[in-house]
Amino acid sequence: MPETQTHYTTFFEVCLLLVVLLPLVSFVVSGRIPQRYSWVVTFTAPLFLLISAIGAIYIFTAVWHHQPYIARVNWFTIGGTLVSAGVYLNDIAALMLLVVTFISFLVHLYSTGYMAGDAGLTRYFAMLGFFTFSMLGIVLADSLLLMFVFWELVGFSSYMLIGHWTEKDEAAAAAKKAFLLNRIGDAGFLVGLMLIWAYTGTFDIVQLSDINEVFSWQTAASLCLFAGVIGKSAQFPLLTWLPDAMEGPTPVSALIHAATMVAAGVFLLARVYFLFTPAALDVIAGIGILTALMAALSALVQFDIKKILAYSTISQLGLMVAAIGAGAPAAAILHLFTHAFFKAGLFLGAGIIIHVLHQAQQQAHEHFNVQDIRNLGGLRKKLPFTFCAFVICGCALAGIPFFSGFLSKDAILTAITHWKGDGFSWKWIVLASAFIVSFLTVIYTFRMIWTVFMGEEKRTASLPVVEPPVIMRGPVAILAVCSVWLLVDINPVNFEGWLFNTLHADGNFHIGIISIVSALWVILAVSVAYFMFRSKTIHDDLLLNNFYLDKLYFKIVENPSWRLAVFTDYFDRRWIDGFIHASAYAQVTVSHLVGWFDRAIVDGTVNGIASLSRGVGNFTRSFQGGKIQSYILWAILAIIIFLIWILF
Amino acid sequence: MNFVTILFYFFEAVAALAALSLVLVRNVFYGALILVVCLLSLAAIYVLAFAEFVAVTQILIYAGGILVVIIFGVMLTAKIAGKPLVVKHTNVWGGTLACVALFTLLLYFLSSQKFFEDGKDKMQAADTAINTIGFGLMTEFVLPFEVAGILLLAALIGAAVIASSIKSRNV
Amino acid sequence: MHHYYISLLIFIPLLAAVAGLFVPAGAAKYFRYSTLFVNLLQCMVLIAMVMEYIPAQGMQLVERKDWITLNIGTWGILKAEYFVGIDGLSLPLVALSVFVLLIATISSWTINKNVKGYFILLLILNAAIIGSFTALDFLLFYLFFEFMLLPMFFLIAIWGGARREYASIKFFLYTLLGSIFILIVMIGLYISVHDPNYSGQLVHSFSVLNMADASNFISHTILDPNNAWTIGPMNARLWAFLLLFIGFAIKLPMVPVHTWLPDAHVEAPTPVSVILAALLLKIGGYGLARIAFPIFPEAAIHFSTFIGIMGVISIIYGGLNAMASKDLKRLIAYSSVSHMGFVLLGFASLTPEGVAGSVYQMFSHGIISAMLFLLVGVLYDRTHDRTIVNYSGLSSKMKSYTALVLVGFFASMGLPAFSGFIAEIMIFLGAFKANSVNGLLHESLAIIATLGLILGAAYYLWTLQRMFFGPYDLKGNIAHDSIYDLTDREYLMLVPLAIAVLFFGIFPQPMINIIDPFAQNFSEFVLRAGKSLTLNP
Amino acid sequence: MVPVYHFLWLGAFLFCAGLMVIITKRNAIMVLLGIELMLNASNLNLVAFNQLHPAHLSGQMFALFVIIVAVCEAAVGLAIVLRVYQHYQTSVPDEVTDLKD
Repeated sequence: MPETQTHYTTFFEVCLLLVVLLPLVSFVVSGRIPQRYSWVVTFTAPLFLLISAIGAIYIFTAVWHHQPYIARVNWFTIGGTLVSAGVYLNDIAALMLLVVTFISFLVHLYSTGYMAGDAGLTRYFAMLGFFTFSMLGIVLADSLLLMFVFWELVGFSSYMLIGHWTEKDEAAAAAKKAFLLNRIGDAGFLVGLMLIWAYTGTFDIVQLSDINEVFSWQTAASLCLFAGVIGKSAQFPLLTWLPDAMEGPTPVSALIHAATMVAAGVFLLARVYFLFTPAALDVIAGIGILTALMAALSALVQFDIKKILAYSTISQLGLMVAAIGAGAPAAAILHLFTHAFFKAGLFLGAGIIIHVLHQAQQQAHEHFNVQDIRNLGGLRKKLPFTFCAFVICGCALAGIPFFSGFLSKDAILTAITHWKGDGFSWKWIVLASAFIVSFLTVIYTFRMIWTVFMGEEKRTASLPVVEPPVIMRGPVAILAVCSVWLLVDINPVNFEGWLFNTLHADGNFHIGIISIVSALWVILAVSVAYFMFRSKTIHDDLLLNNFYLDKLYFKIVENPSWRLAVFTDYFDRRWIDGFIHASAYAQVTVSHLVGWFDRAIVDGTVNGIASLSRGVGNFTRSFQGGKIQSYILWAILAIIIFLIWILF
Repeated sequence: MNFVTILFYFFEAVAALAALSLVLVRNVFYGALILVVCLLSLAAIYVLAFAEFVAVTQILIYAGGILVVIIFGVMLTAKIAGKPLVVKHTNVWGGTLACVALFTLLLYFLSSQKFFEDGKDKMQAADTAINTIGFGLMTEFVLPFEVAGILLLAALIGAAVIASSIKSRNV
Repeated sequence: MHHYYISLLIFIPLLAAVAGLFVPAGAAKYFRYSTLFVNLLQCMVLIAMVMEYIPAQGMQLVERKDWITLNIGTWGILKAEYFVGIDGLSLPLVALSVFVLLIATISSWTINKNVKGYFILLLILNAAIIGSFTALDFLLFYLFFEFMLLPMFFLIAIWGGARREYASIKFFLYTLLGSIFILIVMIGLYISVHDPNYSGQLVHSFSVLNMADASNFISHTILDPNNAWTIGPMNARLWAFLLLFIGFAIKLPMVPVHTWLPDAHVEAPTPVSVILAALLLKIGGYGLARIAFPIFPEAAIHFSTFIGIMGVISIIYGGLNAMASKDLKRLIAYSSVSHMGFVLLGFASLTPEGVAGSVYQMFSHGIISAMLFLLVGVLYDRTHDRTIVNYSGLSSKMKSYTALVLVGFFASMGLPAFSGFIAEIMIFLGAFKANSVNGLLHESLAIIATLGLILGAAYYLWTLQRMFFGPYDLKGNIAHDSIYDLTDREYLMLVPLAIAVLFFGIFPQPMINIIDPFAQNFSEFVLRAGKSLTLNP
Repeated sequence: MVPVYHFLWLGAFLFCAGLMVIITKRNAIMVLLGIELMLNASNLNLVAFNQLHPAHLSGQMFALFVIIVAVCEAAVGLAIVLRVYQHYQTSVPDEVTDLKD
């Protein structure tokens, strides 16, 4: 591509390098700083990320609407075939680059307040930096293998950050669960890589996109890649780790488990969309909408504010995946983009609530679970700023018109409407489910905001709650501002703005009627929620426990594999070692037998001969006993024998 | 069966019985006396066999000489031990077996061999037995006789030396 | 041009061992420093050797001297040579040996019991390991192979843990059994192979290179490829391959002949565990690639599915067993079983990817397992307890240690950026591709093997959760004051390993440059030679 | 007259009896007695055979010399017995085992 070479200057490349490597530098610097100077980290890490984010803006402007930037270095050869490590920076990647660095910067900034005084501060910022680096790696990777590398590395940093508070048992368990379930998905991803390697001989995304004909096993390969997405983006059936992952620090939840990492799955789907066959896309749509529905239902009844947000994240991710399945990666990316901002804003807002209540608790020496919304209420008076930000972001999540969420959700609904075709098929169920999900989204968002901020104060009444420092409010404010419709387009009812049109070249995709229906639907949902759920809390164990998926997995996967492990251990000790021991015993027994044979028969014969000769010797010696009379006796006997012998 | 024959059988029986009791007896002193009985009956048999000189010599030397010496020996050893000299037996079964076997063999050969023509197996009295012996000793057998004498002398001196050297050693 | 690099590597430790015999046993310092000096000397020789090495050239730096030439009349001439050389298979392993032995020496600093004997045995072991990795004469290889056994036996039996006698005898018997199988095949090969350089007379050769050429087999001998004998249901060459395979598989170790490994590891002192896991296991894989596969290529093809299945069984079975282990060292020992299963799978695929991956896996597992066993040793030195459930929340007291444990564990579970990942991905790709390229392994094997990755993550993460995370607590009879973070010496041995693991995970190309020509030649040769030989069953 | 066989039978019996004494008695003097008995048994034979040919003297002469030798033997023998008794405090020949192997 000649334009690639001319368009991108050296300055651009240096910038790109800075953007990618500064988080890594942050990781190294934060990791090396001694414990007592840990306050240094709170300056360096956000600074690095700020530079990185500024660089990302420049890169975004340079790449947006231009030819993709491609650069690669040889990484290693596999059996004579070169695997390169490189950058493939197209529009989607540039957008993600921007989102990741920007939100990561905000979260860094926020964390300096949120995590102040934490014992593992350096480790926290190091892993945050490492995560950002790995995430950028996923975004930029030009080959599936390299993407897999960073795919696993974000899993690792997610593990480290979920388990950041190591002394908490739940955190350790949640971290393990997150990594394991991701790993299961990654195994699928790996199989997909094998299939692609075996049938195309390359991992390079550009080269793969140039393959026009369908290669054998392509459906299987794409579904295997999707397995990776299922793990990373918490789709059914591997969705249970994300709610547990809320044990990590809240900024981490905002960055990793809402805005970026979990969205990596959607990004991957969009990036290699050309690989997916129609059959595979149908499966993806089905799984996506199923996940969205399940998570939305579960979100309805959760009490933990972070879990509500986690389920809501899963649900939104399900929608995005369904959009990809419906053949609209642009819609999915648009939703990903808007979702990243408003969900990060919601998480950081929830983080503020948790943080200030914790601090207030410490001052008042009172202890209750500040994340449980049943303990909260009426906080709008004490936390007006947070309330405002929360409501704005919540409106975006609920898809209220004039907020970004409305537009992106509109795009998805439009995509599914287009996709369902004219005749009646199962795809109608998907569309209906999508509408139900958007209805449920409104209800649980309303329930959450209402319970936390409206009504009377409950257990927080006596606490001296104050707004957090500006370093924490700032990021939330920025995110809240980014949750309005202007982010997408000037026109608050048409999602086909600068963003969507770049990603989606067809144009004229928008259906006005969908926007209207969607707006009315949301308003209906708000009114239903206001009248029905304002004061009620629903309690449903099935939904609270997410359809008992965890228990099911414990029964059908974890427990059997544990039993199998115990069995193999037993088999090793009892049968293999048993066999070894038995053969050893047999050998010893045979040895004893042989030994006995040696002693009794062989030695016995020798000894027998010896004792015979000794007997003979003793016998003959007895003639020489110095006993004259014996001599005589024997002489006589000999004579007698001699006589008999001679004379007869 | 005349008187002489009866005597002969009698002394034969006495000698045999004495020999048997010598085998069985355990007291050395008695043994010596039994031997005297045996030797005397042998002397009698010699007489009955017309060997008067041998018989006399038998009585003189054996009964009178050797036996006396033996009895002295018995008394000397018994005196030192300070108790009657009673002996134990050894090799009883082996000895019995050997002797009975030998005796059986001898009897078998004696009975199976014919040493003499029929009728010539009777003893005859020589006319002048003692005379003849006397002449014989001084003529035909003079050298052995003298040698025997010297031997006897040497033996006696030797015996005396052996027996007496004990004291000289002890003193 | 004469090179003596390999001989230097082999004989420097031997000479040092002999010299050490004349030093009084009290001079513990002398033994420690002289062994360290020998290791450093070897490192220098190794660097010179690597500079001299030309990756594309195949077997090189060859030294060849007559060793035994014995005329045995009508039986021909017995000829064994001192024949050593390195290629893309041995160089990584020799480099690994020199590196790991250096680390093991540093780790042996704490040995206080009979220092003289220990270090002399260590030096002998050193020579034997490098000899095994470089020998090209079967007899010489066998000699070094057996030579390793005795020092190892004594190192476990004298400096080991509570059940050391049991473990050392089990180790000894297992490997001896393997050695016997190898010996049988060696004799069969010796009878069947002649040296083509001597046309007039019958010269029996032990050279592995001669054995790998089907034209060097004497007609109608037991292992003649064209007229091999039939023993029972199978061709004698198949039997011979099977025997060699079992012999090396015991060393590898492969399920179900692996049970010596956990016991030997658990009882061995830390440096010996390190050498055992990092180097001795590799002899198994090395022997397969150097001897079993090239000499019996048609058998290798015949049994490839079997080998692949055994590899997959090892991967899964080892992983499951590791999960059930209560002893940390036992867990890592079983993870070794699991990882060495990948080596089998890669070789069985006979694709360049798979073979290169297997060699890379041997190299990388050498570093990673050395690191893991050293880490266990660090903890054991402090508390003399390796029971996993007796620890909890160690991360709060031993921060640097936990960081290195994380590196080790994640490297071992094949996380990208660590060397294990490169190796395993290559093996997976090769094994999966094999069916479509040469029709040897079914794709499902590679797919099932990915379960090993999940299991690896499961047992390591569970261990991390139990031992390092959660509230700080010690059970059993562990004194709280015995817990302290890493010392400088421990850093000195762990950090180079961690750096190596990272380096070879991020920049695999230098190593792959060395391995790849070998892997290509190897897979191409075995496939071509194997398919050209007809297999009369 | 008495048949010569009687002499021979008696001689055989005495010889065997003497032999028996020699073998079984654990006393040197008794052994000497046995020897005397055996010598006498032979004498008896000599005399008996001589008397079958009264003209000859050889048998009787031999008997006489035998008696003489017996005297010597008895004298020296007893001397030895005494000496042994003095030395070993025993007259049991078995207990003098200095010549044992």
